[in-house]
Amino acid sequence: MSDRPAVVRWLATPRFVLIAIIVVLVAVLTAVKPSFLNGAFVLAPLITSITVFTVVGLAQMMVLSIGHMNIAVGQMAAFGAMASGISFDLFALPLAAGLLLGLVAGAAIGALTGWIIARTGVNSFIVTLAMSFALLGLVPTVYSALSTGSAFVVKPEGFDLLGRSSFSSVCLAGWCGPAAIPLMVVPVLVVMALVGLLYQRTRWGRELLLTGSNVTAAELSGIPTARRIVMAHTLSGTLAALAGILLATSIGSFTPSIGDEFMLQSFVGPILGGTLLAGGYVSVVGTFLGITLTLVIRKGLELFGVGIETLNVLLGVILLVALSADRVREIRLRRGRAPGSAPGRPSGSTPDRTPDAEEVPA
Amino acid sequence: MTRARLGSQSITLIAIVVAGTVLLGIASGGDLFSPVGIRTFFQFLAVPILIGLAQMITVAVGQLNLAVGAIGGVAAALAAVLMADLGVPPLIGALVPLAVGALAGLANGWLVVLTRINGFIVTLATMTILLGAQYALVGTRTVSADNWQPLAAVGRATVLGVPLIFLAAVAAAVVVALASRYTRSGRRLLASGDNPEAARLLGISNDRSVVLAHTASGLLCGVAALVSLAALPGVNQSVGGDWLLPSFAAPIIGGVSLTGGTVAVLGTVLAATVVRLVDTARAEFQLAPAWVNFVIGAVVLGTVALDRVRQVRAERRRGAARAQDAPAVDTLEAAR
Amino acid sequence: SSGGGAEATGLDTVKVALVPGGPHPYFQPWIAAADQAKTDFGLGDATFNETAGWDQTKENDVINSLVANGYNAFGVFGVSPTDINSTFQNLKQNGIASAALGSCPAGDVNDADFCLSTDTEAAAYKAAQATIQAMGGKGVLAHLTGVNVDSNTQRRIAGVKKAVEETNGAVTLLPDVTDIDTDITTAQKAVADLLASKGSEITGIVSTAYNPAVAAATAVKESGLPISLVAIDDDETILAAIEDGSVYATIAQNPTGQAYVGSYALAKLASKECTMADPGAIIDSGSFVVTKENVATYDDERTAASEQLMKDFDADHLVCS
Amino acid sequence: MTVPALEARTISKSFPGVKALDAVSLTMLPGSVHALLGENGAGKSTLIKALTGVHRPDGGCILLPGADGRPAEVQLTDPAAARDAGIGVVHQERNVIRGFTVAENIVLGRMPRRAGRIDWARARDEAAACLAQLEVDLDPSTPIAELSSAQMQLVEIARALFTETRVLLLDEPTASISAAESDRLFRVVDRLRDEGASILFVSHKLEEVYAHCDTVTVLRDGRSVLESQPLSAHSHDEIVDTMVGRALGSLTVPDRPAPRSSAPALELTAVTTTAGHHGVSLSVRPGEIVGLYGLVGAGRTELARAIVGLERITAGELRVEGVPTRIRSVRQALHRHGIGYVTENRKEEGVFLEQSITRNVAVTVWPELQRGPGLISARRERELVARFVDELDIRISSQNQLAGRLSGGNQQKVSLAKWLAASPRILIIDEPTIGIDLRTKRSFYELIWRLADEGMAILLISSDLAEMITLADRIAVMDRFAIAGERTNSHEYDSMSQEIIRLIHSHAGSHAEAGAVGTEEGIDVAG
Ligand SMILES: Nc1ncnc2c1ncn2[C@@H]1O[C@H](COP(=O)(O)OP(=O)(O)OP(=O)(O)O)[C@@H](O)[C@H]1O
Ligand SMILES: Nc1ncnc2c1ncn2[C@@H]1O[C@H](COP(=O)(O)OP(=O)(O)OP(=O)(O)O)[C@@H](O)[C@H]1O
Ligand SMILES: [Mg+2]
Ligand SMILES: [Mg+2]
Repeated sequence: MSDRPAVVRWLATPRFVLIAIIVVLVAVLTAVKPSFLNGAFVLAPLITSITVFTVVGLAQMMVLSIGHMNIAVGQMAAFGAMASGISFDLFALPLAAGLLLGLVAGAAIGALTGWIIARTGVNSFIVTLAMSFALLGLVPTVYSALSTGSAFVVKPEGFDLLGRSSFSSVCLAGWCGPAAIPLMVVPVLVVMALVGLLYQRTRWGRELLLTGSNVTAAELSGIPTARRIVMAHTLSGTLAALAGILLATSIGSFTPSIGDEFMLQSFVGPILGGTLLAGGYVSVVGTFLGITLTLVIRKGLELFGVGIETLNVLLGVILLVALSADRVREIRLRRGRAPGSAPGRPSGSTPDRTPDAEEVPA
Repeated sequence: MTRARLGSQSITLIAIVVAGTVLLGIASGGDLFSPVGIRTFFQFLAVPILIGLAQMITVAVGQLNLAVGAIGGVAAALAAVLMADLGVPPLIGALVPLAVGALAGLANGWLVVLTRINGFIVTLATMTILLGAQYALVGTRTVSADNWQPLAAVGRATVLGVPLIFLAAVAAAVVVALASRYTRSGRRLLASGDNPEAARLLGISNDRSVVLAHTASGLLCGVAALVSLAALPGVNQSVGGDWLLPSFAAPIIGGVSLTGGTVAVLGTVLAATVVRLVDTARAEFQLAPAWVNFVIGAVVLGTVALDRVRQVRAERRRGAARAQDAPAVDTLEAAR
Repeated sequence: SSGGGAEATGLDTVKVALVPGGPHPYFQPWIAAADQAKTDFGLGDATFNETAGWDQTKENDVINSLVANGYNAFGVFGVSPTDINSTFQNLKQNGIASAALGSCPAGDVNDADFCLSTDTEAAAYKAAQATIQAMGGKGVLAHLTGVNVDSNTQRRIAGVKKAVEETNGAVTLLPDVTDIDTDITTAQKAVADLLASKGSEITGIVSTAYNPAVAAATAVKESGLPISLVAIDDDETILAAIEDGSVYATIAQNPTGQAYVGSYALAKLASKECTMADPGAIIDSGSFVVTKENVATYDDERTAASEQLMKDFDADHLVCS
Repeated sequence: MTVPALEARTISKSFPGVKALDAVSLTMLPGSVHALLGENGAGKSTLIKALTGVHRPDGGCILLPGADGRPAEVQLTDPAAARDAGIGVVHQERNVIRGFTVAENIVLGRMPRRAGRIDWARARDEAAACLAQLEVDLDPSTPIAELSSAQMQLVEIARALFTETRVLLLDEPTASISAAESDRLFRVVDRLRDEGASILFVSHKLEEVYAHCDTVTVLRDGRSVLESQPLSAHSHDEIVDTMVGRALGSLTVPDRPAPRSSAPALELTAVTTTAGHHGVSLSVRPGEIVGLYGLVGAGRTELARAIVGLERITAGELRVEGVPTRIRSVRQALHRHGIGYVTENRKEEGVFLEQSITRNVAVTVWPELQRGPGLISARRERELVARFVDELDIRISSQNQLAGRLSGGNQQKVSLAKWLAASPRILIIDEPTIGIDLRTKRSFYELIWRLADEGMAILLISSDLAEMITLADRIAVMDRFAIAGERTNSHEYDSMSQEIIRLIHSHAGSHAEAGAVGTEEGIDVAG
């Protein structure tokens, strides 16, 4: 009954399956469509999308870790981006100051959401849904009032460097980096590392997870659950704002439609990566891989120039098949040792549960 | 429903509906109660009620259905194309959305149960697939309702000034309420949603509950699609595009617990009505849609916060009552 | 139709890609026009890709993938008018010809080689004028339109407002009903609510978006109210409504011309045969009032306009070696 | 020879990393009460689940009397099949549908119908009849969420009896109910036995086992070390030694020194709370174990909750180490005042079922384990946890194991370890030994004594009077949210229990006009 070796344990995680699927997909794509390896036009945009949506996924993962949801990720992103846009457009702030202002705005709206949830005890789904409606009203109104053409277009120095440049513009002694890797990966890698560290090694991260596992037990173990709830939502808002700002830098201006596409994707990444909807377990790398998988599939289909109807059908089917493969693997692993009953259910808000593992037919 | 008690949520919602109706009635100078006003109000309440119920059933079993809009869209599009391009008679065409809805729901349920993939991801995947199918069916054109005039006539029909389609939605709500109260499958479904582990130990198949819930949800989406087909000027790829958020908003504002195990049919209907009132107010006061979003957000937060305050008060009262029952201090001293 | 440079060599190296903002009936004529241009001008290829789905990031992705697949001339309807210039700059940096088709970038600068589009403000102005005419020059006008924060919508609002202002108060304009083009149910509900609350006052409706136009046509007909309705675009549903009288008029734009002439000019630019006389020029592709009278014949008028457009390109806009 | 009501042959069952059952056999005869004994984690619950179609055994077979009266092998593929085969069960953990009423929870497996719809009136009547049979006074239309855990258990027993039951499996039914309720349960058990049913009874309370069972099977580490033997052939000590696998000496109550300091570590004076307590005065000195005894519902748990800030104290005074304090949360109680609180409801409040052992145990010490920029050393954390796993002899396969995968008793130890790790100066323990086996109970008692000797002030809440008389230095008795009185513990079971019962009785009697709830229960406890 000793620990299985770390490698074996890792092979059994959803992460490994995701990596395997991604590697196979990339290999197949490269073989069939060599243009997949085009640095500037395929890989760089792909990686840019992956970085932006990884941040979106992490924003959602933050609240998933306490068993909550953030339906307003997209609108929080729009709100944060709007704040940055205003600071560039109206106050002509430099890049760093504007970015900071956007992040603070995101943090503030997240903190407000978290505070409402912690204070009223109302389900996070409802509060963030209401918040998304409120921001959906606020953001376009502000854009209409403060900008011409409903967009903030002033770009401070370094804006395009962050959003639209790759390592090919970083040159040292005549040697330039690859055009396939956008500069945006740098801040995102830092963010991923910080979030990973938070959950792996710090007390706050663990307290977040335990709050997600069982909020009553957490409170009774001396964890300040209300503060952790506010904390998770604040970080979620901050990351959402970061994603919104990154998206704005990559497309070129700040518009109210930033974040429109975030909500569903934000769940897909973490869930594919193994994060539990019920709270209590997260995976930063898994979130990144989940996002990567969906975007690689999309990019591949795009390269084949499939029509929108086929694109959607294939996206859905590939997702299902890939995940079913994961299930088949799990069932094989357990063959002969049928899975036991699921442990007691978590007490957090659990909008979704797959049915309990009933005995797998032999 | 013999022992149905009005949930506190429902009472709050009834109060909001009454107050809203009165205020809006006054503001509109009575226009709201004119025949056209009444017809318009109820006509657009049918679909929100149906999709709210569709979502409610999956939430009750502890799942959710992201594909409500896509199921409805495909169901309507297929029926439209069959009637317009292949000359299928409207009477048969009317059955198509129901069949498509139920089958799509069944597929969702099976996929969840067989693959054990998270229901969120499964319905997300089927949603994308169905959206592709809907586009493949109608492309960018709008199939005109002239192709199913008898159905469109039903869509326009009123009974005592109330649109028939609204009555159909209410009938569906009644059926759902009765089924959740008086059928074994309904009770098993709720038990699975409430406590799957306990349900399993009681010999209830959670798998069957999940499949049943998704199928019923799909069927209700099919009914919503049929209603849309009858009431819309035409069907195009945008049908169902706007159903997802309202489908969640109605049951959740209506008092359904996201953790599963509860249904609140009346609450769902009332919540949909509140949202419809906000819509009507937008037209009346010619507000920008941005404001409507504000108002909906505020109403939702207000409703839940109010409910919370009441709960806390009730708890306090219970504590105080118990303290009164407890022996007085002096007699306690005597007992020592 | 005649192509000025149909025999020109080198055009077979050009692969033209037409990228609309997303699926919309407006773009459907682009498909046939692209095919036509391909055969008429002997292009290497001409493709149509609508997978962007009204999302600027996805549109950029689609364009980039097409570049990777060897397409070297792009006709793009930008999803986000404020951002599409960045995309054009990117294409230009890589020596790829680009045109804004159907919608010009916001602001005064167009970083594409040219923009061939309906003047949306002018089209909305014409539509509002047609409505006011149908209303007998006085009454209450309602304007139904799409996404409020889109700069094209702002232009349409401005166009309608201008037409109303010219009546010197004879026509009052209700607040614009925006954001109802997302889906047909939303459009229908908004129209019905509008008619229920203000139906007795309204004498004219101008819809500058597709779904509201379809919804309004049926709603006005069913309500039996004496309301004149003018729509935009010439989808078969709208044309049918004009024929049966439920819609008074529509403002047809010229998507075929945009795609056909646009592909032609793009090919000339991409093959380096020509350059733009005035890089970033903004060219109106024309808009046409369609009523019951000319519903059968307006297309001829439009074809003629396209031919004129082609001539204008050869004569004025392109400088060829 | 009589045909067994149920026969299990060489049942095996493995979970990833654990062989929970290894060729276990069992023969249950009609008209008999069969005890299934074993330490925590021995496999008792797993066996019951294997017999009721919850787990499918990896090997072995189950035989039931067939139509011809001869034993026939059956496949119990799911719980419904077991129920239909006449096997009723009450599992160790509560399994109720909280959104349903009592009646519905009872009839859920077989809802009566009329004209195609559920006949709720009949369901209520049948449920009421079933409850009456158990002498339980409960309105069947009460929402079950309003019941206490003990009441829920009675409802579950009613449910097991609702269908035609020839075999009844009871997994630790008496672990968390009062003596009065246990007596009621045993009356039913005895009657069912007399009617020819066969009952399997799991308990860690050997007194009960000897009083009511006739046959015994003992499991150890998933194997049957004693199989379907007459109980009378084995002495109490023999059984204990068989369970443990070695001789377990008798427990001697140590001669404990008088508390070192006379200043109380925790002191309540005339405290009134939002939970409804009135004029509660109580004190615990460092090195002292104060027992708080009372009947279920007397308000002991609520008092503990009020002390750690989960209920508000509205009047009176709370002093911690002599300083008047107002505690607002468990966090303050722990980190500012050194008060630990081990809850009674481990499944919902005590452990994080979906988290590793490490995280469960270390949660209270993270603030101290933090080094440098807020980082926690995983190594130090593991070492710390390993110490407590050792000390409490928690049976785990690795520190990464999820707490939810442990047997009930081991979960209880994890919940205790969490608080010991925090080394509080004041420890409040609520029903610590529910579902804990004898040996662990012993080591737990020794631990408590040791902690007290080291100077910890301990407030012990327990419904097990024997335990209280063994452990406590002083016993306070609570009745209906007030202190009925207090006695120094003589550690003499007979005299002490008499005295305590009398205390409750007189307190209840003096308030007869206030509607004497639970008075009869008070008398029953003496039995
Ligand atoms: N679902 C499961 N998954 C993995 N291991 C399990 C599971 N259920 C039980 N076990 C393991 O099987 C063994 C037997 O557990 P079981 O619950 O049967 O013990 P028990 O005799 O009932 O103990 P207790 O007296 O504490 O209730 C334990 O080691 C436990 O950890
Ligand atoms: N007089 C009362 N009126 C209403 N509810 C009560 C009353 N007494 C207790 N309860 C409730 O009954 C339940 C059982 O009480 P609780 O378990 O806290 O009592 P206890 O003294 O700690 O007993 P034990 O520790 O033996 O379980 C609690 O939920 C409590 O709120
Ligand atoms: Mg057990
Ligand atoms: Mg208690």
